[in-house]
Amino acid sequence: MAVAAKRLLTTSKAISEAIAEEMERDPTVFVMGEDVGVYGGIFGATEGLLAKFGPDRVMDTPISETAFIGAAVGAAVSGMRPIAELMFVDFFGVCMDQIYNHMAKIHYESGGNVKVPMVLTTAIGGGYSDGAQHSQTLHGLFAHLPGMKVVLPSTPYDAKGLMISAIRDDNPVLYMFHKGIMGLGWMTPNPRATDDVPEEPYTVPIGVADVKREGGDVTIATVSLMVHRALDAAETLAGEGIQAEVLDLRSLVPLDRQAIVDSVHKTHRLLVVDEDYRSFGMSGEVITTAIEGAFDYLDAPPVRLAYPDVPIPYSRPLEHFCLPDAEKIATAARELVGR
Amino acid sequence: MAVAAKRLLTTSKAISEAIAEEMERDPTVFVMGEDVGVYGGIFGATEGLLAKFGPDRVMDTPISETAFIGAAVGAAVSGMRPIAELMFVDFFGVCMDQIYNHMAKIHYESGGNVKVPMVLTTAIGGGYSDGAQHSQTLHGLFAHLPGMKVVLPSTPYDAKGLMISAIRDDNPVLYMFHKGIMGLGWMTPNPRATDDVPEEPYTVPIGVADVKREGGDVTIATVSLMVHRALDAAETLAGEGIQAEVLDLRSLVPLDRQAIVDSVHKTHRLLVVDEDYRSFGMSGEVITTAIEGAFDYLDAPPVRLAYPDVPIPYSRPLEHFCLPDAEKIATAARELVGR
Amino acid sequence: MPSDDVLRDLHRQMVRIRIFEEAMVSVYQEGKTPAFDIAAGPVPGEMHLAAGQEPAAAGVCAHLRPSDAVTATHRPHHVALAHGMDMSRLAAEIFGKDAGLGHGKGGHMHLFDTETNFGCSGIIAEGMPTAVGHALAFKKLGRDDIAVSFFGDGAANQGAFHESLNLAALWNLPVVFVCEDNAWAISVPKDKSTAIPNNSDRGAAYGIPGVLVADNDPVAVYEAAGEAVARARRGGGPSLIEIKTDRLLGHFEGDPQLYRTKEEMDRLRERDAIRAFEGRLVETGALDEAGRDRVWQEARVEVDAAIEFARQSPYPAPESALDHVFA
Amino acid sequence: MPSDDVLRDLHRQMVRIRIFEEAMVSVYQEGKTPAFDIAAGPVPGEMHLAAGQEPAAAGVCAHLRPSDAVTATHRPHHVALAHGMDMSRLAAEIFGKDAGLGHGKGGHMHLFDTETNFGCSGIIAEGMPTAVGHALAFKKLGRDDIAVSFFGDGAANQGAFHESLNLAALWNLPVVFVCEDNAWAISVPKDKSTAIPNNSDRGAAYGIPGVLVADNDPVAVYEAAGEAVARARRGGGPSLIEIKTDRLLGHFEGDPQLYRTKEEMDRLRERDAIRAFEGRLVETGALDEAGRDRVWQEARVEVDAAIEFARQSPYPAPESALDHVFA
Ligand SMILES: Cc1ncc(C[n+]2csc(CCOP(=O)(O)OP(=O)(O)O)c2C)c(N)n1
Ligand SMILES: Cc1ncc(C[n+]2csc(CCOP(=O)(O)OP(=O)(O)O)c2C)c(N)n1
Ligand SMILES: [Mg+2]
Ligand SMILES: [Mg+2]
Repeated sequence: MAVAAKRLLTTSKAISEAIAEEMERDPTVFVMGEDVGVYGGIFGATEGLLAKFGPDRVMDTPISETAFIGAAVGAAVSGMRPIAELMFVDFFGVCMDQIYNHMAKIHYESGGNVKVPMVLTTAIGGGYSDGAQHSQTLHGLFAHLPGMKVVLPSTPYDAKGLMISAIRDDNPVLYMFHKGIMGLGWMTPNPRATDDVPEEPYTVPIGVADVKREGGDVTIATVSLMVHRALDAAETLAGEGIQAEVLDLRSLVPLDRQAIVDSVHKTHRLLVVDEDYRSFGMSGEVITTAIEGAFDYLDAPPVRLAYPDVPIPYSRPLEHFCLPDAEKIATAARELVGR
Repeated sequence: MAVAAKRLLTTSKAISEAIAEEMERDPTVFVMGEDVGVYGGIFGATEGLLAKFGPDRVMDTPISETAFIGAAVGAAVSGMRPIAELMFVDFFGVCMDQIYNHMAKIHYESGGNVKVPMVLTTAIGGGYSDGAQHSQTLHGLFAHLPGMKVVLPSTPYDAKGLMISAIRDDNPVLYMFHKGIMGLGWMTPNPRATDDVPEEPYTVPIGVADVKREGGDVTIATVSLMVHRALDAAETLAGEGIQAEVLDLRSLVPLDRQAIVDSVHKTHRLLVVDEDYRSFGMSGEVITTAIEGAFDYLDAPPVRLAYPDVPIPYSRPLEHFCLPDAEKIATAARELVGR
Repeated sequence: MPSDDVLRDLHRQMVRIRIFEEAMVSVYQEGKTPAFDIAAGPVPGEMHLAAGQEPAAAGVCAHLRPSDAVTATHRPHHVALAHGMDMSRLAAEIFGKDAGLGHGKGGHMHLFDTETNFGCSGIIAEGMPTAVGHALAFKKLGRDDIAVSFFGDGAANQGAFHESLNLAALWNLPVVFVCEDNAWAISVPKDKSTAIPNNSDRGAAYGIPGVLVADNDPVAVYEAAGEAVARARRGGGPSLIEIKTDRLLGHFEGDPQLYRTKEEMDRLRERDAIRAFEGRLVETGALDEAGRDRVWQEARVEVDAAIEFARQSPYPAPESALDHVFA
Repeated sequence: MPSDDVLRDLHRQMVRIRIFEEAMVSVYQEGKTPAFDIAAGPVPGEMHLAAGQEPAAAGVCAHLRPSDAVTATHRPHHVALAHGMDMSRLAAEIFGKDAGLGHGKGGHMHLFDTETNFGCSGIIAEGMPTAVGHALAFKKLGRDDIAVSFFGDGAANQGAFHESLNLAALWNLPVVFVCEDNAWAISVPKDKSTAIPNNSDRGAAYGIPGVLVADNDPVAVYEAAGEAVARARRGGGPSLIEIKTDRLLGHFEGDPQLYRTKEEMDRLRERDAIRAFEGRLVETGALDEAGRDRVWQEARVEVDAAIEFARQSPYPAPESALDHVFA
């Protein structure tokens, strides 16, 4: 196959392109959610789809998350491959029963006889003063619950490939995109949110972490927007002679534990960065994974930099006090390597 | 004060007694939930209260968890101290928004001006073949979310004292009781579910772990019913010359991190036992706490024995394959201490 | 009035359900005496039986094909059997055996059958959105199958009820919503949970027909359901049917039922829908006494065989608990 | 017909709300030009304004006391101001300042005011149960205060709507449910989300009055609300009011509104409820032109002062983010 010409796409366009390509390939794929039609999704994940596929395959829904996510579950069982959008992950509380007691459990309860091939997309993340009910990431919460895959792309390339994998997966996949990686014109610009994306469909495997930057001094393991922050920190650190390896976990379920262990075997130091709440979440799990698989390789106790255990405050200085950023990551990494 | 005569109570009776005493003391305390009235709560936590206080203070509700838990939030804001019961924790998905976006966040969002003094009680746990939607513990999930205290008694004495503390607390408290610690006539008998409980009101502080058995060879940190299993294992181990310290965390929020660290300083070995799902939950958090506070004291990597990341199977041999028990705990402890 | 054949089918269906449920009453007690322990015996866990509610299941499902989807609740056996679920695989699942519908992973509240497009859920009202989804898929796939969602009177106060009816009405989907009003949600009587007497009146909130079947009569159910099923199948959209029915047993087995009087229980048992219906059939000659006895006899044989099958089947391997999390 | 005093109060209330919302339009743009960045400027984050919906807020809240509880939505300013929230502390909260209602922790969607018993929530329909709870507390405490729950047309399809109305009706609680039907939920028009034309008809599903206020007129709202508030206060239970109103701006500031036509927007602006009402007052002599101008003038002064206060106030200390998780 010829190498495709360089083609710059934002993450949101990469996602909607992935969906469009799968919808063309497979007539059972359809989209539903609030404002996914003419609006194109509040964060642009379904932009252009209504025009291309019409209202029967790109369905605006009432504000009834329990009903339409549950309807996606039923439709998946009866032969469709729905993509349902929960506008903000923060709203999970109005429909969680459908997600974790139904979407995620029916396959198991049926002893493997019933399949629920669906994708649940949702926007995560803060940093723009949207307050306590619209700024959370919560990936740790979903990853705690068995039966659904949990995917978090960080780049346009991964976003497209992971979306195609998610749609083709016979399991329910929660696909969490951070607002700050979408490349939206109305969000704080993020140069990494636009990148070369092949036009033809391709897959990125779910469950395989990706070393986004190699380094031998410290492993920075993280996901989603924090990958970008970690890469920024790694650049600063490189200027100081500290080579950080940035490990993008890309999915929490399945979690690529081997990649964490391998990287720690190499660097002997682990910093976990997480925009989700600190306690009982991803940061503890990744550290425990390193303890279980690489205890004797550790030159220092693993460290975590995570969102403190407080609801997200609205006021900018307060929110930024809480959010991990490149500077805080660099500081934590320096301390960890003892400089 | 004279020492009270020995008075054996089941945990469920200890809880309903605590509620009754607080209802007598404080007219703003009331109870609502499904089947809390004439039925006395499916797991007996409100037994006898209707007869004592009447239907205005012990209110059966429709199956509308969002409405009545939300109503508890509103009533708490307007001067009452409600106790609402979510019959099984597994049902959280139909009302989670009220719990985590409202009950847990209003105090913070109000900048401390509004208080939400309420208790949300809920039954947790499996082991009696109730299947994937009625057997979970999920304490790790709630502990991940800021703004609510998360309490898990293991004994009748603690249950009463923690309930009184919870009711008097000006914050929302999630009070999770395991069906297997309630001392119910229709559950597998558990001798530790009946014990001496003082008649007069007393408090057990929320946020303070309790060493349920001292030992110098290994710390077994856990909560709820698994405390009983750990104590059984500790007896077996003692016969083999291994002294296990059983640390009952009693609450996950606040988490008594110092107690974990202190115990590991003493034993140099940590086994975390958890009936909740293994990944992204309590077991990783407790291990990480030990890593953060006692890394240099550890003679071996901490180990966890938790529910595997699978929905709870119905069939008895399958469920018991998954559940931690005394034998598995003893085996894990033996391995950890190298015998 | 339905034909005698239909009447006899309704009778047969109700009888085999009743015998199955009665067998469950006694199987469930095995290993739990003298001291009742919910975890003990060949059938552990909660057990919600539907004796008394057979007319709803039989009357509605008589109009369905196996390719129609049916979702039910924590009290699912009567509906599952009426919709044609294999009784042996049902029993084996309840026994937690490998030959069960879900290899023992689901259990009595989580029965999934691909042959009859059946599913159920132990979370009140939360099976309703799934039914809407089945119907949505049928419409998209151009199939003239329909979905039927069974739920209780207690479920009608749950948010999922409202959302599901609105969505089905809005999208004009082929769904029949069937409320089995047995007047109780565990210990809470309907008038302590529901602001109006009849949930069928709530159909108006969604612009769909709401039909009340005022007594526990299989023929009345059959007729109301016939219309609703036909409407759904021809693209006329959803409807809501409420059936006043009777829960002859406790909410679950072991329920002391301190909240119900002996008088109420006696009254319900006296007006047992099966006996009443059977009496009418014998009276009108649709069934003779020998035929009637044969129905009970055959049902007993079928149920005994199913339970024997379940009993003899092996348990799944313990470590199979780790399978089937993902496809 | 209400007295001239009441009419003038309604007018004054609507005008100060309008001026506040218009001021927010421009304050919100500060720091966001030329390249709009939602995170930038003195007022970051989402901003949902209620210009056009003043009649609902003014007409209902005119009947309330500060001790009555009011819950509102993501679009809360008009209701908050009409119920008497201090404008300076409101503005300061929106600016994220320490002098704000929540010391900057809440922000525009999470306003809590103990002085006026006001709260709001950014989760659709999920403010409704809280209102039921306030009413429950009032009943238990023997207070004759009531609770009012504002919500949008989009919210009426959410489960919390159904559960809240049923519970309030069942327990005969003093709640007035006010649906502001602005015909849109972001980009989704009401007829694409709601199976029936009028949510007021859903009152029947709970056996409570459902009143339709068919146009965006403060007097019609005032009268419908007067009855509902009086009923609630005298123990007559909840009611549901639906008000057809107009959203004159985007769903949030920055919304390109590609889903609405210019004609629709022009039509809405032309029938602006404040101008229409004001014209009537001047016509009937309830207000003279000088009085009218004074109202606008005074409102401008009040709003300018509030915004200036907010602007000048200091931010909370960054580390105060860690406070107030627990009392
Ligand atoms: C969301 C949820 N809340 C509570 C329960 C516990 N529960 C199980 S059955 C039941 C009563 C259901 O009543 P109804 O819907 O009338 O059905 P019935 O039992 O009468 O068949 C309750 C409250 C549950 N399973 N799910
Ligand atoms: C549970 C939930 N789902 C979705 C949203 C996103 N959202 C915010 S406002 C809105 C539209 C609300 O429409 P309506 O209730 O009519 O109020 P309006 O915006 O018209 O005032 C939506 C969908 C939300 N905040 N909460
Ligand atoms: Mg019932
Ligand atoms: Mg609206």
